[in-house]
Amino acid sequence: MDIVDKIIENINYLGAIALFVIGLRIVVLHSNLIKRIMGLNIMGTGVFLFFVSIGNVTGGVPPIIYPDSSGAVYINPIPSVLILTGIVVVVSITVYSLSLVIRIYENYETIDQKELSRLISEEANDH
Amino acid sequence: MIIEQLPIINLLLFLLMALFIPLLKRKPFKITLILGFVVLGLVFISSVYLLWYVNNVGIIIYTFGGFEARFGIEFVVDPFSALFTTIIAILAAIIYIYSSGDATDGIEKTEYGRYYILLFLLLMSMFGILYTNDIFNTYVFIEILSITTCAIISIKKKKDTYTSAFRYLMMNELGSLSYLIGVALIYMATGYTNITLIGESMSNAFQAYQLNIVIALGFMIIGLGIKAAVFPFHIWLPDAHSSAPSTSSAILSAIVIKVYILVFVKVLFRVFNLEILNEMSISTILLILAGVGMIMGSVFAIAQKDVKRMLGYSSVAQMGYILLGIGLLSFEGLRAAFFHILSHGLMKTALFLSVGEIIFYKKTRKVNDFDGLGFIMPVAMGVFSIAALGMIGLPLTSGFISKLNLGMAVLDKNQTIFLVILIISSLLNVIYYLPIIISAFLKNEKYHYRLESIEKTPRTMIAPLILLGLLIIVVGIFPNQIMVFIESAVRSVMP
Amino acid sequence: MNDIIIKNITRIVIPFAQIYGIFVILNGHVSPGGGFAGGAIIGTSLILYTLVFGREKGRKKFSHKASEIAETGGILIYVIVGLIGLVVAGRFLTNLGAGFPEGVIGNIISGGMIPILMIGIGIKVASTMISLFNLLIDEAI
Amino acid sequence: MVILNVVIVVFLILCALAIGKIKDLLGAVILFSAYSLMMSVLWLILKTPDVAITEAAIGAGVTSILFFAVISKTKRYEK
Amino acid sequence: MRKFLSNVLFIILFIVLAYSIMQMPTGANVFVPSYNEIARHYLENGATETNASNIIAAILADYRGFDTLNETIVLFTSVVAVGSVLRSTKYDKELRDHE
Repeated sequence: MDIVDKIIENINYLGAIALFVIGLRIVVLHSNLIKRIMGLNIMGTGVFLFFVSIGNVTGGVPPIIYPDSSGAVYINPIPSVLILTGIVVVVSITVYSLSLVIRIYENYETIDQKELSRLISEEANDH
Repeated sequence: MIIEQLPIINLLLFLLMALFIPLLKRKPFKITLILGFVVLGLVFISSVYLLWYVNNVGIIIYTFGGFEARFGIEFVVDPFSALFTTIIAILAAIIYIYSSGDATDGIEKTEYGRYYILLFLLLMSMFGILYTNDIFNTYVFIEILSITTCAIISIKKKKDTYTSAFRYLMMNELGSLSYLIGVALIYMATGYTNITLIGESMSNAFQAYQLNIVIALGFMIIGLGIKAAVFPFHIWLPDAHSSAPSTSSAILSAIVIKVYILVFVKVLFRVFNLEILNEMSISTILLILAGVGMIMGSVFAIAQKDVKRMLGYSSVAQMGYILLGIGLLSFEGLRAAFFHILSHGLMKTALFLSVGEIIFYKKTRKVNDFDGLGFIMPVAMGVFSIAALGMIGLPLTSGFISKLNLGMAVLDKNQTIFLVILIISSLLNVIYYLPIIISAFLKNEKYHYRLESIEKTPRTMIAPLILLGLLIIVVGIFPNQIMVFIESAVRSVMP
Repeated sequence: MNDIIIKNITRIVIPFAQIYGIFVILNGHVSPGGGFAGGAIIGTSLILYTLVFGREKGRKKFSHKASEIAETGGILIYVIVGLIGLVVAGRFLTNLGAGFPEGVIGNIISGGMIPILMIGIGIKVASTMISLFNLLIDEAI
Repeated sequence: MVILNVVIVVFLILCALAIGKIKDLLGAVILFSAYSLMMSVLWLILKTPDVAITEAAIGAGVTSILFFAVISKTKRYEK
Repeated sequence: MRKFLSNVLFIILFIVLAYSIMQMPTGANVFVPSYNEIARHYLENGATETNASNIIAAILADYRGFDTLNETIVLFTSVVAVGSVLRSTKYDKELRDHE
């Protein structure tokens, strides 16, 4: 079973892509605003998983160097660093969009995109 | 050497200004304004000096922490980044003076402090994007830019700004994450994040992993295309730009989307190279997107009744012009595109600021209400007319020069069909701009407005408008002096 | 919430959580962890306090003014450290070349400016988390 | 170790799909925090403890609390 | 119908991406292109150049320290942005009383 071996070997990449696509689907197709933000988070973690899998080394150890640990194989540290930055960025975006959701709910009494567009077009016709 | 430190000092000046605004909260607001103006002036002087320096002495490479460039993060100031940071500094200073005229429409007084914090962070991120030579660092700067652009829309506490800001944020994030996965694929194939090093190893990587590089380029193009409002991804733009406060609209439409297209240029020509682009026939795709955008943007603009929405759709069409120049992948094309970035920046700023003044005093955004305005607000309407004529492409304005260059670049590549599209698009521009000018200057006003309102207009609002009008004409009459800098910028991007 | 069990357990837990957060920040350069993680742990403990004891008490523990100072302070530490490098060694954010204490590798005092920057990041992240939470729940609809 | 890795990835994908399907937003947030926690376990398996700690604190902790706060301000059920 | 079509589209996107990834050097070993001289340099000399034993912290706060500065700025921006959207009315009142 060659294909199964191949899938298991690349499971992290495949998972990362799957999460990216699922997140994209939630952001694009879902009409609930909070769900869309969650989709964005899922997309983000998908990309991060992709990054971290690049740096992974089978049998490696985390890149913390002790004087007596010579000979160990370390994983690639760069992707981890990039991800640490990325996680915090996604949180900031999430919070800002959540604050917008609160305001939208306050003004329109709904957090559903379809209903929202209906209300907005009605308002535009009134004027 | 102090000159080497100037790029980082520019960024730190913006950052420290933003950090100190909350501390000045209890002081009168005028102090903040003057301090901000001093900061902008210093940055402007240093960017002009850098522009002179890189064109006459040599490019500046600055590495953080004293490490080699490949281990740390690198700033590169070359004719390209120096030119566009100078343009941004000029436009930002003009918009800043205008906004200090106490007429940032729709923003509450208590929010002024936050508005200027966001403005300076926005400027900082744009300067950083242009200076940096690291694709991941670019991503982080892009995220600062995304949050600040959305925030200067939603700062106007209106119902519709929240929804349009939310939509803009979602689109922006899709763009950023697409860009980030492009970065991941490139990192996977080459192992670098420094743009110069990637560019050197890209040909080998392309030989080995062709499909992946194509996908990476696709993700990056789509991601930056969403942010730059390239035609099929423009849907967020009209809402966002029309509901924002006038000064924010000017910044968004005149500067921010241009910055994304400049990142686009950097990615196309520095991360990837001309051989790969030709092999993938990316030119055709870009040209088709540009052509459709040029026509459809103008057609949508004709249908609008709201002035600011109309200007927003007009931006979509103008991004098509810029993309056309880039898509030709030739020296002339890129030159025309860069010149159009400058001239469209000037014209769109003038249009949005003059419309902002009209909205501020007349409280109307309907195109039909502009009758007779030329007599009541001669300065605003005059500048509006100059800029609109520039958009149409009349001689003696900067718009004419950019269209001329674009037409010649198109002919140079034997793409005659795009010349036809260019002319059609200009004619469509005539359809939506000219009636406004005619009705403003030739029709009698429907209602009577008191003439005193003109006198109340603060000088800080009038002066930037006049300056912009003059700049449009000066650039249109003496384009050669600026062309020198633009040509060296093109040469630094496209070897 | 007016539950005596939750209140007492929170009282016991929070100091440990905060000490753990400080530990994670200070040990960032010798063990896994660092400013982001530690700052988030401290921020979460403050959020827990606000959730259990109410906004009023939470505000008293971490007032608006304090959070404002912490927010700008976190970045200012970073910028000042960077500027020291710029002045002394001619490059922004220079570490050992700018004369930050080298220390012995593996000790708490080592790595030059890295622990200082980690403290700055920690302060920044913790204060951001708590003030964002306060902003979100304070919103009066 | 490989089997654990595969199981966790499958769990993550199922969680993500469930977040898309579920109508109750509160349930979605709970699923999301389980998702983040699993993610941090996966990052331990991939030997990046720094990211794992940060994800556990920020993703599973702070983000979920903020989602809860917003849902308590708005609607719980999608319709 | 529309939902079905879009689902098919997303599945196609997944398959294309997965297929392209399979062509890449995905093995979790030290011979992939990303494990190049830069990563090796960090692991071999990072500890002596920065005197921190956690290489991730060394890169985060030293080699790529500027990224981290930007990222704290992102946090600052988000606080300002959220504050501009949601300002607790109570805090407003405090401010007004103060003035």
